[in-house]
Amino acid sequence: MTGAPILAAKGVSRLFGPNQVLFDVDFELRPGEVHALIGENGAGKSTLMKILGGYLAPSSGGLEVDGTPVSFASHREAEAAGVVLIHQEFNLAMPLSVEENMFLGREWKRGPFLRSKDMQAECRRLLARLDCKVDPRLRCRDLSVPERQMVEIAKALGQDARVLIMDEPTAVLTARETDVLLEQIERLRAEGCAILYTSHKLGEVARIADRVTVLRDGHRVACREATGFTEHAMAEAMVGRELSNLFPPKAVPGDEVVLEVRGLTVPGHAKNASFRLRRGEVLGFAGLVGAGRTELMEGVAGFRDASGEIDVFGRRVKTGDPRATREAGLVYLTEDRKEKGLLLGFPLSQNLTLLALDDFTRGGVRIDKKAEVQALARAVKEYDIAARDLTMTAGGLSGGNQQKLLIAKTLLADPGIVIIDEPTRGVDIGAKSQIYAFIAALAAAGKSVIVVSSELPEVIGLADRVVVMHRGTVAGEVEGEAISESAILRLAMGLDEKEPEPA
Amino acid sequence: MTAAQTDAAQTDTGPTAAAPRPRRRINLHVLGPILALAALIALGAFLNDNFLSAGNVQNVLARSAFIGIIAVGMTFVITAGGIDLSVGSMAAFTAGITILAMNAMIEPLGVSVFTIVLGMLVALLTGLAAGMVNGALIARVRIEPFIVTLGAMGVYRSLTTWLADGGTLSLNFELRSLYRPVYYDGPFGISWPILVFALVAILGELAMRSAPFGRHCAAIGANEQVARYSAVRVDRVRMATYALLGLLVGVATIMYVPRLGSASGSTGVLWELEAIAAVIIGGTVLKGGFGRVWGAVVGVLILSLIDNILNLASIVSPYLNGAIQGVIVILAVVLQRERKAED
Amino acid sequence: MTAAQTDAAQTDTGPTAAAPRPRRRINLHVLGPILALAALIALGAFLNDNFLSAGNVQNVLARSAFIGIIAVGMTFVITAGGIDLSVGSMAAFTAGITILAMNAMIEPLGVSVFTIVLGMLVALLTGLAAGMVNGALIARVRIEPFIVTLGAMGVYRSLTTWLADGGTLSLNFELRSLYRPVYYDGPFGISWPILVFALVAILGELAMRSAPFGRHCAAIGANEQVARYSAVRVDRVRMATYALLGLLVGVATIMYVPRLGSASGSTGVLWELEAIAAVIIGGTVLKGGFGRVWGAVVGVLILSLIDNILNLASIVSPYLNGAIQGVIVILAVVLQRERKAED
Amino acid sequence: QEEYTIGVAIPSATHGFMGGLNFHAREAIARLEETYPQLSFVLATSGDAGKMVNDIEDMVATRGIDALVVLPFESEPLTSPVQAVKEQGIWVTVVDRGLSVPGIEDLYVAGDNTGFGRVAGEYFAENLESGDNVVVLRGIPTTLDNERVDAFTAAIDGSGINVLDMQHGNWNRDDAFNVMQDFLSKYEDIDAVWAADDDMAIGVLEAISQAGRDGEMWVVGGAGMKEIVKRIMDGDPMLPVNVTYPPAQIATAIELTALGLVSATPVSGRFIIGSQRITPENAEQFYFPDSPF
Ligand SMILES: Nc1ncnc2c1ncn2[C@@H]1O[C@H](COP(=O)(O)OP(=O)(O)OP(=O)(O)O)[C@@H](O)[C@H]1O
Ligand SMILES: Nc1ncnc2c1ncn2[C@@H]1O[C@H](COP(=O)(O)OP(=O)(O)OP(=O)(O)O)[C@@H](O)[C@H]1O
Ligand SMILES: [Mg+2]
Ligand SMILES: [Mg+2]
Repeated sequence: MTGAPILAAKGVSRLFGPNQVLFDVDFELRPGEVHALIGENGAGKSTLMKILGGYLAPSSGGLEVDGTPVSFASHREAEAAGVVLIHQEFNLAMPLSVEENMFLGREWKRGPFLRSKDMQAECRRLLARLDCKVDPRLRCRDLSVPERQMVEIAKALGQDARVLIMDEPTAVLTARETDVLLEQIERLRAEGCAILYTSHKLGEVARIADRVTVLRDGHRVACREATGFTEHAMAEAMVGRELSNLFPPKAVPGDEVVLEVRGLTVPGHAKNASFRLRRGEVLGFAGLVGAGRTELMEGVAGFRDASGEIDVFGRRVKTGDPRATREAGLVYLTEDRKEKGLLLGFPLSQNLTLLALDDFTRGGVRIDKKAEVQALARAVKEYDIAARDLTMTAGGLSGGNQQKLLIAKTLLADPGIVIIDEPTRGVDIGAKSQIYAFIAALAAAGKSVIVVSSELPEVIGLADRVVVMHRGTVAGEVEGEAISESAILRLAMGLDEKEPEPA
Repeated sequence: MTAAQTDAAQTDTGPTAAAPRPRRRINLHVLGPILALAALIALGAFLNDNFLSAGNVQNVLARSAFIGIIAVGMTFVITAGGIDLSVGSMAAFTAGITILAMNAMIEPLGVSVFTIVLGMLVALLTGLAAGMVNGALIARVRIEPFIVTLGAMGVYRSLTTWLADGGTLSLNFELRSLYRPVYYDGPFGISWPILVFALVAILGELAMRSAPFGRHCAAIGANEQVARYSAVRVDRVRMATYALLGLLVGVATIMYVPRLGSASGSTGVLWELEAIAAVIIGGTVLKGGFGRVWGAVVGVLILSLIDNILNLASIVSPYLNGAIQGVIVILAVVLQRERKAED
Repeated sequence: MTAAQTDAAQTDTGPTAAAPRPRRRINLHVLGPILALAALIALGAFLNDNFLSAGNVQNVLARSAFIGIIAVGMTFVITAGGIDLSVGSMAAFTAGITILAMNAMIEPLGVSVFTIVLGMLVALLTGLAAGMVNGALIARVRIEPFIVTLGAMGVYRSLTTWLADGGTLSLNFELRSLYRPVYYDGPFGISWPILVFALVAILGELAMRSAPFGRHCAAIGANEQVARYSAVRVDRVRMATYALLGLLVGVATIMYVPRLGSASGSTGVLWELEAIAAVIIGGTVLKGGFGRVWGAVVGVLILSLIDNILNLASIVSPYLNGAIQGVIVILAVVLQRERKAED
Repeated sequence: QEEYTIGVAIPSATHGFMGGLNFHAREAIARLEETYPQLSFVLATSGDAGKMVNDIEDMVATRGIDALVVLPFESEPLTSPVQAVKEQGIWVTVVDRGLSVPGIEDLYVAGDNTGFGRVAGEYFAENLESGDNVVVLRGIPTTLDNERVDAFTAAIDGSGINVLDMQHGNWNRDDAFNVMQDFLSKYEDIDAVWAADDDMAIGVLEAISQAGRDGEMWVVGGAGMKEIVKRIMDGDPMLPVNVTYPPAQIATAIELTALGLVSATPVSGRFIIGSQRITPENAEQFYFPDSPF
């Protein structure tokens, strides 16, 4: 486990415009180790990783490969040196197929022609290692978010890296897929590959990491062996203060049914789903990846063609009309931040108010920009969004802060019912507890929340009642004390099938 | 480097501490078209003394008005990620219909202001209807805008030729004398087209900057999915951009008809290209997501001035006018070129 | 509602049953242009017995070749997120230069095959150079492609007019007789333009589908940033698309010059629109990211056939031809309209 | 009785003169189809030379025409294709713009472009003094525009008339309006305008009247558009004369061709319809209120 560092950063600093996000950071990565980098949202983890991967140049300081100073002019040089980065945000061309994306820029050729068959086979092989059965010919646009992440990982695995840098690879994965990924990481470690890894799921870090480096506000505050570094200690090191209980106490739901869905079918994704939501309730939705929770919720919110009955606050809402659904008081927070959630090129304030723009419009025609700025200032404070510059674009925020902005945007519309799909994707542990507090506060204020999440603890910790989906159908429901990981998993895997599945 | 670090150290107090201090650099993107316009004006004034005369300025502004009014509408269409190639032929068609309608109304209504007002109404409605047809095919039937409007371009152009029987549709002579002041006169010695153009530009700028409509257009152009998930009625807004453009074509036609009192199959040829070029010279992004109405206005003025200057200064073979135009158009945009992607 | 539910019940087994089932439906997107083409052929055959005669088929194919060859190149440009409005005038310019060069070479080289081959080389080089200028301005200087190529369109068109002194540049008559077979004859009774078109189309299809170049174009058009991060040499590929298009304009010119033996300022007018329309009718996405070379070929054939059919059945006033064309173009695309965004 | 098909290929109606030409072509066809049931016609209008060649190919390949009446979009590019038609034994009538190789056509009916420019130029030379200033609006850059302008220049040569400026108004009202506005800004003293086409003359007149300089100059257009002829008849001082270039020549050509097919009358040869000066005195006979032009 000793030996010279394969890749090291020496006194690296980085500025974006006038804002410094990394301060004189030292960091080293040895062959055959899994090194975890943890820190709050906006601490500078992605920035450091991009510098190590050659995507960004340090403002000062330098890198060393095998002890010799290098400066990567581009990520291409880094890749030539065997350093491969998996981005936090997807780096896939959506109209292209899985295979095309995996081999983009390094296609296999025979003469001038592509070896499509071989590449497809290789693609299948790499995906199979990750236990992912995506057809390489499918376009990435047609994949679900977790499937896209698997493709990204497979793409990196195919590059025979000496150093593999993974920026929150598991943020969008469920426990099962995470397990598969961690196995692969262990395999690579055994092969002598150095792995740099970030995650806000500290359990994972404790499980896999050999060493842990903690960043806080761009400073390296700790670097130590992982053994004996408890999750609790990590969280404290990151946040710099004592953390209270992660989950707030659950509110007691009322009796009034505010949302009733009967026999909703989203063609190709969910069939004949029925459930109801009461005032002040937090309803969990669990299921394996691909169970169709997202699609069902998109159907409920009007974003997909669906058939069935949806009553919002006792009024029948036309399916397939998002605006009407929103006006009835139901909003949906998407799991796909980049493609459906935020306009990355737009300023923060415009992103924040887009959904609730009507509330900022005076006389039906004039947007009150002052009010927008105030709303942003409020949201930044309330949701603790780390934006050093309020005029920046949403794309300049760190991943977790984008998620917070998205939540702020959705809740700004002051809905009676919120469906939150993957509420804490990529959010640090401190912010997570904040978001949980928001959700609980919403419920306490008489709003109703549906939480769709692939993180079982989250569903269990928040929800009064959990609906479990399996392959597009509602497999069952667990409530109150009965909510447990094993109960949910049994349903999610289809073991407690109420009706025999038709052939 | 040290200076930068000191600077950074100041903001060190905390990621969120810094007040909303707007970081504004001198932005060539924004200044580009204005600089180009200023350079052209200087060139014109240098080449010919009459260039800045009231008469010439009026001429240039008034004749810019048609394409200018259309370009304002086009800005919204392009900002929302669309395109409209049919505006030139739509203008010809609208002018034709308007002339036919006015001529037909002389019989019952006589040569009166009322006939003219009704005629204007016809122009507005025709434009609006044509725009809505485009919009419906694009937003509801979901056909590629390029194809819809290319098809519409052919349709309107040939309908106009057909209405005119291959020739020219002319407004009744007396009616024209009555209508003429709408192009040539106006209050305070400023002709109507200029005033209407200014009004449309100001309203357009307000709508783009400060109204939900402009915001929604930009959102749709930037990422239609996100707009949809933000409860923007994507189809309706998209439809509205084309309808608005159609309406503005109607407005432009109202100013155009009194000028020469006629319309033919060759009316408005290439207006679409000029309008689109003006919009893009003005800094609007062709792929959508960002629009600048005042930029389009500046773009139209740049294009008109190039013609005007080439006519006023007989420097070269007139055969080369097109080449000079082309080069100036490219130069006008060089200043606001895309930043290096690495930025 | 009940009907919908029954329907839903039937799909019960559907959504979830099979695991890694490649989700491929019968794709109207793919079939759209082919269906439209088939419908046109059926219509033509119905209207006129000679429609399917060898002579007519040869005529239509040979004349499609110019725009067809250009459309193949345009497919790559558009797939990579660009556009080129200058191809028509570039063709005129290239033809002009080629004619001047050939005429000038008669003096030293005589009326010989050698002169013609050299002339062809001039055509290729001129086209390539023109394409590279466009490409350099777009990929290196980073000016909006619409503006660069709109400017270039004006420049080449007026340079051609200027070279021709307002009139027509004509190939020496004897040289023309020697060169003429290149358009009109060919091996196995198939004329050269058809063969060259077929070859270009096949190579283009291979390059798009089975060579890295096509993938890189699509990736750049889909997401330039991603392409850059994936080690695609974005600038170089983008540059190459315009250079390739220029080269193909040169190839088209080689076929064009022997056909008419002359070039003037009005040569190739609107070719750019036709080529772009063909590309989009064929299913390529105007905003980039997805291209289909065979689609562009089908698109060109559709456009040529519309003209051909209008000529062989004088059904209506010729003034309305444009309207019919427009409607058919729109109809041809209806089948492959964008899927509902929900999909 | 033997049946014949006659193909007619003309440029599309992109400006007034071509509109008139289209009108006369369709009139003639309708009339002849009425009179001679054994005749059928194919009319194709094209927007550029290449398209015109396509149309002619189609007529030959699919309609089996017996005679072709063509007004070449441009002379050079149409020469070989028309020659190819001729070689297949099809009667060829060429209208207005001659082919670049003589002797291909059986019948040639044309207006007189040189005459068109010369007649106008002669009027200028007769009615202006030495030192007077004129501006010229040219058409779309083409060979025939060059011929007209050259003839005009030749006719005023030596008269001491000053040509201040020439710009292309593209036979288009709007373009001519803009160009004339700019001429008026640029030149204090203009005594006469040669607009070379009546569509352009309309735009020019409007620009002059806007500038309030009506009395200062007169305008000579060309081709005898009905509105202009009417104003000459009415003695408009700004429009002293006009020069004919009759769009009806296409009708003559079609009629002669038809006659040649259905009867034994020999019709081959050359018919040049000279350009005449229209004056208030003779304007009556050039006034066709029903024509669209
Ligand atoms: N392109 C950019 N322009 C301006 N500021 C940026 C840019 N990229 C990152 N930043 C800023 O740098 C800081 C660190 O961002 P970084 O993405 O490294 O955080 P992170 O630790 O990865 O957070 P997360 O856990 O949320 O992903 C943030 O304050 C962010 O706003
Ligand atoms: N049995 C299946 N076989 C193949 N594809 C499936 C199957 N079930 C679902 N899918 C597809 O897989 C994708 C997965 O959907 P998605 O992952 O968004 O569902 P989800 O339940 O919301 O999961 P998560 O929220 O964890 O991503 C969908 O596009 C769906 O069409
Ligand atoms: Mg990050
Ligand atoms: Mg989901």
